[in-house]
Amino acid sequence: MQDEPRTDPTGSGDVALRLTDITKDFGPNRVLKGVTMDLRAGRVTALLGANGAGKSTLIKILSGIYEKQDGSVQVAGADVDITTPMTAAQHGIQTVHQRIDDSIIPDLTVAENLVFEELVRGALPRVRSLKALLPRAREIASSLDLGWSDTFLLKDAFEISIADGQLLLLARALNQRPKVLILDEPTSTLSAAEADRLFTLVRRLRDDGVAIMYVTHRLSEVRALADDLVVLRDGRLQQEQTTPFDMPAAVEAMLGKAIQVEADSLTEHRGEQVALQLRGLQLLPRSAPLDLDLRYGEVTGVIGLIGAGKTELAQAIFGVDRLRAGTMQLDGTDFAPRSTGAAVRRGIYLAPEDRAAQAMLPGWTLATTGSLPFLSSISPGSVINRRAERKMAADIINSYGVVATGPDQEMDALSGGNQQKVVVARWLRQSPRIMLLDEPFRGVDLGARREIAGKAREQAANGACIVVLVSDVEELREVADRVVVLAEGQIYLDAHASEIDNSTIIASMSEVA
Amino acid sequence: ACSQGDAEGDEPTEEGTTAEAADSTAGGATDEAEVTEAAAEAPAPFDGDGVNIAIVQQSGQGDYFQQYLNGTRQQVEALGGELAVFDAQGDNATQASQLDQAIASSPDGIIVRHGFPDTLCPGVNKAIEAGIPVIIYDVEIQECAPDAIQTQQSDIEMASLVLDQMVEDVGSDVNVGYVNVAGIAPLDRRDGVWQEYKADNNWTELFKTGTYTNSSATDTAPMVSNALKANPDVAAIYAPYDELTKGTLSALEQNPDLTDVLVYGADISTADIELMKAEGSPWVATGATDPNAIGATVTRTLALHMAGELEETKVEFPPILITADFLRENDVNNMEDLRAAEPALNISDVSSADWIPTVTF
Amino acid sequence: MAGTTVDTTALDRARDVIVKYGFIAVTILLFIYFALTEPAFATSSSIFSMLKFVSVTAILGLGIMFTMVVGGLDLSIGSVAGLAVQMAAMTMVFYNMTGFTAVGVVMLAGVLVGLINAFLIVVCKIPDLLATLGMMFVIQGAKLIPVSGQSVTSGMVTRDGSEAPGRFTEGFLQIDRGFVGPIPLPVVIMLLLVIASWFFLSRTTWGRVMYAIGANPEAARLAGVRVGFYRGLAYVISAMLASVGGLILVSRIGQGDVNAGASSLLEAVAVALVGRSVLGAGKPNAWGTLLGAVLIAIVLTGLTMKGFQYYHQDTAKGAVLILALIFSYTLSRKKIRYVSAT
Amino acid sequence: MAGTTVDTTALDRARDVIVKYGFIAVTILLFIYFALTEPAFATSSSIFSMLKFVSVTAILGLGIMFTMVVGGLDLSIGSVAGLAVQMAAMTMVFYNMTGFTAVGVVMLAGVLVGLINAFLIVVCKIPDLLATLGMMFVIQGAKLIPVSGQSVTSGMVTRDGSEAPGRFTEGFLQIDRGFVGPIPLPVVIMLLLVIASWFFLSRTTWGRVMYAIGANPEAARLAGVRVGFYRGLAYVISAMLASVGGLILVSRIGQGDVNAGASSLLEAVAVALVGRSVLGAGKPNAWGTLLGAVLIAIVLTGLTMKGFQYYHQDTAKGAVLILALIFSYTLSRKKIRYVSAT
Ligand SMILES: Nc1ncnc2c1ncn2[C@@H]1O[C@H](COP(=O)(O)OP(=O)(O)OP(=O)(O)O)[C@@H](O)[C@H]1O
Ligand SMILES: Nc1ncnc2c1ncn2[C@@H]1O[C@H](COP(=O)(O)OP(=O)(O)OP(=O)(O)O)[C@@H](O)[C@H]1O
Ligand SMILES: [Mg+2]
Ligand SMILES: [Mg+2]
Repeated sequence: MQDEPRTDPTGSGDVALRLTDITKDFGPNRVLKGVTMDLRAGRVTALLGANGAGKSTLIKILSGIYEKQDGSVQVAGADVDITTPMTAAQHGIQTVHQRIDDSIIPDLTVAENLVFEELVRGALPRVRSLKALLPRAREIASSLDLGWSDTFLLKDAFEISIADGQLLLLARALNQRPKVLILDEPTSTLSAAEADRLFTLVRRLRDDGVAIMYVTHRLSEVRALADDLVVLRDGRLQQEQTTPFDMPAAVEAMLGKAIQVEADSLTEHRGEQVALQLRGLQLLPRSAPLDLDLRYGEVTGVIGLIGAGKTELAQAIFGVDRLRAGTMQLDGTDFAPRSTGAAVRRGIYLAPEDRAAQAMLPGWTLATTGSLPFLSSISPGSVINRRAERKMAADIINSYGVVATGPDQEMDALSGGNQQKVVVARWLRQSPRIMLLDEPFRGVDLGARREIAGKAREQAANGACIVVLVSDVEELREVADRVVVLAEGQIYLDAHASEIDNSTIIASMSEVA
Repeated sequence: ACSQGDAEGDEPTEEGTTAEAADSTAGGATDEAEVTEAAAEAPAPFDGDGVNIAIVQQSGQGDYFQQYLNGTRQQVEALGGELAVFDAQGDNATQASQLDQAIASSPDGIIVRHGFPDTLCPGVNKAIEAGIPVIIYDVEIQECAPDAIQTQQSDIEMASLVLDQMVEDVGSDVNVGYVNVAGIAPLDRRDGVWQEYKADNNWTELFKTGTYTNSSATDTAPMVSNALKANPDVAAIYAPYDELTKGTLSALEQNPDLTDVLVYGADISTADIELMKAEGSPWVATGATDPNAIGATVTRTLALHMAGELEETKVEFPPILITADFLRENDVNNMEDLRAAEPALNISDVSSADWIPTVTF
Repeated sequence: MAGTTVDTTALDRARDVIVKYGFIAVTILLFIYFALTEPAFATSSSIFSMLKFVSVTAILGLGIMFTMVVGGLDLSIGSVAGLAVQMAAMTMVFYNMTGFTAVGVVMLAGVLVGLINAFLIVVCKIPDLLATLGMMFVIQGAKLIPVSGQSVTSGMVTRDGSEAPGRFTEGFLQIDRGFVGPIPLPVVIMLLLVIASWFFLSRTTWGRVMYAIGANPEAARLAGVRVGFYRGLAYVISAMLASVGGLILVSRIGQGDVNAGASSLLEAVAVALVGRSVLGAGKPNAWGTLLGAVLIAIVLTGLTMKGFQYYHQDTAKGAVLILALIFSYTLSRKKIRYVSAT
Repeated sequence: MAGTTVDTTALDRARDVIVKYGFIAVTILLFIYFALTEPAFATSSSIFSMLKFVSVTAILGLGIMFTMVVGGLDLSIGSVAGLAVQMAAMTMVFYNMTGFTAVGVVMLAGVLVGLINAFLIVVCKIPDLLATLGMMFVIQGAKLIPVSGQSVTSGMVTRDGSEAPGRFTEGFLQIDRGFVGPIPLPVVIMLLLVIASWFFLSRTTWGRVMYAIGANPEAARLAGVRVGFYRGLAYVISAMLASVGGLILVSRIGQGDVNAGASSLLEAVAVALVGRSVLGAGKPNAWGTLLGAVLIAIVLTGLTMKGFQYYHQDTAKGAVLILALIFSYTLSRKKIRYVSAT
């Protein structure tokens, strides 16, 4: 995603979608407090907002998943009533939701996935063999230059890659000839090359006169793509801009106060002693072997695009999966964890990237979630000392500034950032030997990000080996003493943070062997 | 063990048993027969290479049916034949299918054991039309398949023997309990006798309960126990099927205060003998036949029929009365002892002929 | 759903072949083995009676398959078949109506049960397995109340002391006993239902939508599918298929039978599961279900002819099922989504 | 990802109270009703015998509960109880060993079945429900092979013509028939197992970890939990509990019984499900399971005393189950869908 100034700065400018005073409550909780905004045809409007600002809620209202409480939606000047995904589609609004797992149907073929909405809508004959669907699928695929063969179209959707899945969904949405296209963080699962392909598509659509709403947390994408920018905070529209953007103002509007973290404001630690020595590690099915030394006393920031192998690296060290190839030495002796438990016993901890799927336990409280990895330390004779458990939780709440009613509050009721603090803190406070933080800042706002980063640096200062895996340079800058750039399972750059600039990092991230 | 016509199996399956398969088992729970050699040359079709007999049974599950099958098999072997067993495991629809399958394998003779007349009539008639001799055991099929030979143990006699004993023991004008399940042919026949005795002796039936499941004894016990709690004032209980009798005994054990309630049952097996003989057992009398012997005798009836020597179209097998006292006096511990003490159980004179090697147990 | 293309190694390919054709190969080999060792096994009359025998299990299996397609499992199917037996017998024997009326009444009762299941699952949000388990108990008990637990037979004495006026009509009995050419009618019905189900599921939008719901209900909802409606529909179809199975059963038995149907449940589940694993489809499908039924029929018939007892057959059935599961889950590289009971 | 906090309105509070205490209230009301209308109902001997009869179901329910805790469901539990019945009888009757040996053999067999289940589920990755369904068939059949399908009774004649040498020992029979003070031994065993299960699950690290696996196996694994081990353990515990239930059964029957155990399965499932929904816990728990068993015992005992037939009881059982499910799923706010809103 290079900064690529748009070729045609003017859109037609007609209002394609007008939202007036949209409100939405969840129980007594007012999440959208009267949102009024326009999307104009032939323009890309970026929607920015911190966690819980209401972005997804707004999108879900527009795509007919939730019903709004109040307010009106106008498409091309006419009031419309969006109650179901069907009616949204009928009014020309198409949405590509962020998690493709939410939208792809694994048991059907790629072709059937492509025409699925047409099928549901009854636009195709109700009775049709798979072969008879192929021409239509081919047509859709070729209209986007996807270059998919018939064999590919006849594959079951569970067989194709994430990136192809993303393109599939986009193609499916575009096939509806939408007047309004909503993209919710579409690049989060794409490689640089694939993202570029997506951008090209988006621009083409814009030039065709589609109104596009583009949700992202990445300012670089906003710069590259957007014509307009709106900021949502706390359920209200905070700011509107058109190019050229005043980014600091947008960030301030997003967060309520400007947060600036300068790279050079970090006092860089330099580790001496090697904690973990990786030799000949193969991360991805076809990647070349990787050598890496992780040292005590510093924060190693591993950065790479999605699919670079960061998660694989962390999971290999933590003993989640068997190594494909390679060896590891911990403090100079061979180390080959056969289970996550074995790693934990050696003081190697991992806070995984997907909090909801990998760390949260539905219905569990702060205390029980916090104590799970270290239960045995508070359980003499395997009987849990519940007082110690609650004390542990109180300690997490106090020292990490978690906003919670107490140890017995259910995790589900915490806000995302606070959830993340808990699931990071439960590891970080247990004096790790090696702490692996995989995307610790995903979905948390800048305040929480800062606190987590601070605690991680504190542990590194105390001599721990901290590894933070991220895909965003800003995030990296906030926490890392040393930068390791990973691409396709290999290291392309390994340097002290103060010795390199962002453009070097970004350049090597998208390097392809 | 039970001699009644309906059983609930787990799933519809077919089954056949040859001697090898059954003998290849370790614990060995089957009664070995003694064979009395034939005294004369066998007529056709028994003079050739051996005959193929098929038995189409409604259920093979449980001791009674296993013994019945054992008797059938031993007698078939004594006649130099081979037995194919189709076992519907309690599923009537499966039994209909299996009767078809049996006919399709063109055996020399078919035994149909238990089941519904309406279910079996078409198949039985088809077999008879195809010239296959058929013996029916314990299905009221005469009306729709008049050419079939009908056999059954006399449930009426079985019930009467036991209930006569009950009249003798407790007399008239008393409160009684009844454990039975409706809708199962032999149990319904016994029920008919019970209703008569109840009326004749002016017994007051305080409760009727019981259930028929895969584990009737265990499942009936709590029901009887509860019924007894609500009506402790009964002199005797009639439970005309040994699984129900067992459940009743178990229920009485739960109510140790009720020491003088007498239990009248039906059927006999080694396990039943142990229960009846146990100290203080309330089970005082039962009416019974030996399933091994019945199985063998039905087979002999078929043999006579196949040889064209059978005169009757209906053959009944008489039960005997067995009391707990009799078992104790004769030190009977198992079925073998019982047969020794009461040779009539072998009913070896029923459907016999000088060319038929008779098996006794 | 992991959207990753993994390289196909030779080992993986071999495994795929096993997963795809292993089950069919096993079925064919068994058939050949039994045909060679038991002369009566492969005669046409024996094969037709085998198919006839398996028709009810296959039809019930189709019903379960439909609910599996939408990601559920209908445990009430055996009791619905039993209900059909009872209703048909009562209509003709107690109320002296025609066979046609009986068929109508039975199908209506089936639809009703299906709707109740759908209500509990879709509206009350009770997980499929548990709702249908509850319904299983309720139907099993409730159907016996009007007949005081007795099987309905012609000529039986009703509660008011009079003799039941009706009997099974000849036409009704032909459901099981009739033929189309040389083929028994239940076999024809089974094949028609298999073809119809296959066509419905893989050639029509409704079927595709149902698969979509089973594979990813959220995605289906987002694409505008009325998920609740189709899930409910699957339970109604399932109950209707169970009712058809029940009609064949009762016409085979020729009278009411309080125990009919109950024993078919686990076998039908097994058949549908086997069906999901054959051809490596990994998704419930009609031909697979038929093949599963045929395989179980071959195994059981063969074992009978070889003289095995019913308990050997239970063991064999369990082994076949576990084998199917190993094909589906252990060997297959496809991750099957599974709705757990909890 | 946003967890959702919803403030408690009056309506919600009322609903919470119903969810939490509704079941207990129903139980108590039923008890009072039956006690008032049936004088024999509330006597201490009646209550003890009620508890005694329910002890096996409750113990099997505990086993199922353990597997529910780790997110599964053990359908083989009834057949394991049946296996225990068979093994105990064979040990004492065929091999003339002591009751202690029989208990040892039974428990060993239970552990073995548990390990096989664990292997199929953890190593072969077959879903719990399907693996245990397969095992159910296999055990049901295989256990009958060594005894040719016959129940083992003392004094029976074995194949070699000799009389089986052993009999049930007096001590063994005391398992069911013994008392501790006025309390029947099976009731004591049941209560001890309930207490032990409760303590294990809610006070020890093992139990906590098992709940974690049930809540989110992936999260548990990434917290360092040996998920496979604990899932396996749940199935071993389940099979052991089933074996204990089988021991009580066989000592109650006093002989081997080929059919014992089979009918307990669905009832045990129902009990465990009811157990999950009482006290609004929303998660499987030991006291709830006991309460579920007691509720079913009250309903069945009361109905029998009132002279209802077995089919009314099936209906009542189903109704109780559906009621429990409505409490769990329809009314409870516990099951808030986890909203992912990235
Ligand atoms: N289904 C729901 N029930 C109750 N509250 C909800 C629900 N969905 C969202 N919320 C709440 O609404 C608020 C806005 O959430 P939304 O998902 O729209 O935020 P967002 O701007 O998309 O944030 P993110 O950056 O995390 O994606 C949050 O406080 C969230 O807790
Ligand atoms: N086209 C593809 N072929 C193979 N694997 C792919 C492909 N696209 C994505 N993947 C997945 O991406 C994985 C590597 O991504 P990994 O999760 O390690 O990336 P990451 O750098 O940690 O990114 P993330 O930001 O998602 O954590 C691979 O193992 C594979 O599962
Ligand atoms: Mg990652
Ligand atoms: Mg969002």
